[in-house]
Amino acid sequence: MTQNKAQKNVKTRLPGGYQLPPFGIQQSLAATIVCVALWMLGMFWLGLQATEQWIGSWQDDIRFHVYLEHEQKDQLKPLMAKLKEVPGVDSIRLVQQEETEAWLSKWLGDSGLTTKEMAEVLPSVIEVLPERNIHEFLFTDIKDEAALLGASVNEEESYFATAQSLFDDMRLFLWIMSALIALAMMVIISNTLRMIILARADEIHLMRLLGAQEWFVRMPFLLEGALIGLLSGTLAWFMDWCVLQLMATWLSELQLDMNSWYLLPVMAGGGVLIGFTGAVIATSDVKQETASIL
Amino acid sequence: MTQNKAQKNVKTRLPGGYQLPPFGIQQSLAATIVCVALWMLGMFWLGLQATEQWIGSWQDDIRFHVYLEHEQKDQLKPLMAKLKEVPGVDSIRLVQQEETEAWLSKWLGDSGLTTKEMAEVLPSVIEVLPERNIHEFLFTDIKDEAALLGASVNEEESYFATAQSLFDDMRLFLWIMSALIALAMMVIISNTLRMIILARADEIHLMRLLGAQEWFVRMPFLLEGALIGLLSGTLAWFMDWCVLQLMATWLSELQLDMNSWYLLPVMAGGGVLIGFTGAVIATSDVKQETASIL
Amino acid sequence: MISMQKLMLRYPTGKTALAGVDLKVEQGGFVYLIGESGAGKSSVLRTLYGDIAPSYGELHVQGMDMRTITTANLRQLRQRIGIIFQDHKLIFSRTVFENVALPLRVQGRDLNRLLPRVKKVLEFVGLSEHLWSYPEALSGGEQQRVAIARAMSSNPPLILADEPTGNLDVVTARHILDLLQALNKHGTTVIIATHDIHLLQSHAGKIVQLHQGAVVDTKAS
Amino acid sequence: MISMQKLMLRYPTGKTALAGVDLKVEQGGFVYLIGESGAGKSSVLRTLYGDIAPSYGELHVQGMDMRTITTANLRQLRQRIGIIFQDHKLIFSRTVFENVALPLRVQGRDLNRLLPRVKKVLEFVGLSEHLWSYPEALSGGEQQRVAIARAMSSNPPLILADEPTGNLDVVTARHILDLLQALNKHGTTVIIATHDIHLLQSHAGKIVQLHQGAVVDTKAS
Ligand SMILES: Nc1ncnc2c1ncn2[C@@H]1O[C@H](COP(=O)(O)OP(=O)(O)OP(=O)(O)O)[C@@H](O)[C@H]1O
Ligand SMILES: Nc1ncnc2c1ncn2[C@@H]1O[C@H](COP(=O)(O)OP(=O)(O)OP(=O)(O)O)[C@@H](O)[C@H]1O
Ligand SMILES: [Mg+2]
Ligand SMILES: [Mg+2]
Repeated sequence: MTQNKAQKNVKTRLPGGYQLPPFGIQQSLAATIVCVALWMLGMFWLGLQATEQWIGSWQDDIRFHVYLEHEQKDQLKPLMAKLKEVPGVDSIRLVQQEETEAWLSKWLGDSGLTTKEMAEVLPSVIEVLPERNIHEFLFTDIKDEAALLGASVNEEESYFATAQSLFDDMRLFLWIMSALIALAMMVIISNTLRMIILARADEIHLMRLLGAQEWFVRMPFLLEGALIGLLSGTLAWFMDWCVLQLMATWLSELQLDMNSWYLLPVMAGGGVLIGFTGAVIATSDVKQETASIL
Repeated sequence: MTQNKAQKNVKTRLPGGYQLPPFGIQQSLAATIVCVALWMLGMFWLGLQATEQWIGSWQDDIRFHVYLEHEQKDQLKPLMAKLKEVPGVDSIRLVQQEETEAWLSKWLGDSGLTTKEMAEVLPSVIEVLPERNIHEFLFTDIKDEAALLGASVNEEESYFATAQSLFDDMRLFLWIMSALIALAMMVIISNTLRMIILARADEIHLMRLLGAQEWFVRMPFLLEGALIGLLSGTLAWFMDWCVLQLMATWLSELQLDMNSWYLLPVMAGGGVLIGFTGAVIATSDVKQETASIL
Repeated sequence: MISMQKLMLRYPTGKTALAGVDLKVEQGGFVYLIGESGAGKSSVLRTLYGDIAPSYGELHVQGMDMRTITTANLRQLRQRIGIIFQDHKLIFSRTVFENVALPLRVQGRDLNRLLPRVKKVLEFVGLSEHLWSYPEALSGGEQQRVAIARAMSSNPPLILADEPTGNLDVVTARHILDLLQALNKHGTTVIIATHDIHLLQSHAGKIVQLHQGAVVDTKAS
Repeated sequence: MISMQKLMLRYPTGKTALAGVDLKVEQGGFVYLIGESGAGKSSVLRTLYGDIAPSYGELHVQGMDMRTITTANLRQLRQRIGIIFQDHKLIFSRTVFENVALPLRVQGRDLNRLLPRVKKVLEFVGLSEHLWSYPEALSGGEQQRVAIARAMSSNPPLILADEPTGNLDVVTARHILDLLQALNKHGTTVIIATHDIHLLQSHAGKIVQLHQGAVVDTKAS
């Protein structure tokens, strides 16, 4: 072999002269699992972002309707006053007779039949506008208030109310899931490194017998853990980004403007953090293993 | 040590006198991953079963409504004849005037207003009963047929039609997913065994040098793969079963009677199959490794 | 029993370890392979049990042509050879008993006979009290003797010993050589690669001297 | 430099490997440890570099009490000891260069000096052409010489050699002993565990004979 190759062999090292362990089957497996998990996690967060935007887009349209029967028209004023005071209600509005007619006519399949006579006996309709953040019990509050004065509500509109609180639950759930997945990934990386350390136990023992410093023995594993995390995180983000590109037209149809860039540092950094922590956990065993020999 | 212990040490072996490799960290990790994957797969299949039962429970209630306006009453007979011929339609029925009235009255919030005069100008309503297996285009077919004769359909009922076909799609999707997950699990088990084989390469080489038969060298790994699969599958089924027990009251409220027992042989057997196949893949490398040495 | 003609061996690295070795060993022979470090002693032995295929030349072991031998035949051949490896090749995750019993297990011998047989060969090499130890808990010389016991456990008609006394003191080494010669008296062919020329003086045999991959001298001691 | 008093060593298995060893080695001494297989030679050496802690007795190495030594001091001590292990302990996944350079890397030596230094020690042991080989591609004796080269690479003031010539032919073994004696002339303390009593005749030194974990004889050859 030439002197050139010799020199190259000597120089391409980590600081401290340590060689990074070969990136073998075990590492690839761990990286793949972590990558897929982070990818799915990223998709969930992007999904949340999309849902948020989508809810935002129809949230302004959320109305509750309270019906007061024709015979109880005198209760209209007090009812409106009461509804206005329900916490979480932004404003209320009395729906015009013509509007009701148009609506009914539309519902009857545009049959063009004269609904005028009919509308005269229709109930009064009050439209209730909720505040932006709809709390869980708003619908029940309105319903109770209406019932007190003999009015009824459109039961089907209760779904609007629960959607918002469901969304908040989802966000919390996603945070918990993220933490759990991060933990699981940490365990996987840590286990992988533990296997590698086990396979190289002789080498580690030898280095200790030669008087190696702790960082000399552990550094390569810490670096490797961080590297696995970094690779997985970056690749996972890239996969998320690809999925977004694939759905681009569909998203723009829904008028959703997804921002995936903020996820890159989060996922890459998170990957590094997870991998490094996993490596720290794995290498903390190393000390215990040899402590008994000393 | 006593003769007793000695005898025990000699006897507790696999046929052929081979010792099963120790069930270490690598095997546990693989088993856990496979177990969780099979568990989730089992949950999906149980979910499908539940959905199937649930759909079955309201499928008999699926009706489509076609409205023909008052002025076009003369078209009623031909329309009914045409609708009857649409493929996938079981039977049709002309809704009685009183029924329509009752329905409208109910919809208007039981306001008790006299709808009689109103109903006289209402459209004729034809109720279309679909066959048990609703095909994807049934609703569009009915709609087209109705439109030809100036009638309209209740657009909101199109969801009923898509639900069934969605359900079929779901089943197909689940089959594909099952196959994919089985494949992934196979890869994981195979990789795990490959690692173990790598770590025990010296031992394998020694056994070959002593003239060991192929099955003597490979059997323990095949058994181990099958064992990992069996354990994972059984445990996964048990976890599914536990989940079902936890949801028991909720399920009985929905009048769903879930049968999880049929999954036990499927999951345990599937696990064994996956593990064994993975092991076969992993050990097939063993031959190639030493073939060059011969 | 063994005949080599113009045997050449070139390792994948390009190193020519054997450069035309001619060697004949009769059934029941007792042969020493000597030569400096790197002379090719281990390489000769490795070709005999088919661990490496010769690049050129003729090689017959127990009547089988090693260039054309089938896998099944090679397996059978190996089961009839007891090998003491230069690096011992003990399995550290198994007890001494398991290590020594491995050839018997590989050959599918009666499981009830394992323990008596293993005990007997361990007694030969003076390790009977280490039956259930793990190799790690043994001294270097004791490990070497476990490797020797393993080679003898299945009573093979041919024993290939690569530096069997490298880690043994003179007294133990003599004892091992006595043992091998006793086996040889009962018909076992023995080939020993060694650098311990003092052994040759006390234990007679045919001496084949290798130098840089070629036989340079053959004599009887 | 080294003083042992009533040193006892009991392995976790219950085996008493050393039963009260008294030994004194001066700076610049050249000591042979001899004794039958299992006498406790390796065990004595292992206590010297702190691989195992003695169960009882006094042990001072290079002025440090091995019973109370801190981890940091032990590290420093080990960096000043060159060890030739009985089982070589080569890293098979790294080249000969990396193996021999490992002590230098561990000690954080100037990376530019590694190659010349490694080349030089490999020349000493006659392996200069195997610089970029992997240990697997070396013969048993060559592997042993790589282990010897590694022990010398950082020029330590104390060399502990456990059977350094077990796999070497007489000529090479003599050469290695010459080398160790030359280092000894320049002040290096050398302790050699060996069973090769013929070496003692050609290369003078203090001889400590162990038997069943105790010193039975001390003389100069
Ligand atoms: N790790 C260990 N655990 C338990 N017992 C051990 C261990 N290492 C050695 N022994 C026992 O301690 C005794 C002394 O061992 P040691 O290795 O010191 O012998 P030695 O003089 O080096 O022998 P050899 O010349 O064969 O290498 C032996 O009987 C051996 O079985
Ligand atoms: N696997 C291998 N790949 C490449 N070269 C090898 C391999 N094994 C041995 N060699 C080389 O072949 C030559 C002969 O090696 P061999 O092991 O036969 O020597 P030996 O006579 O047994 O020496 P020793 O007494 O040191 O064990 C040596 O120069 C060695 O470097
Ligand atoms: Mg050799
Ligand atoms: Mg020893």
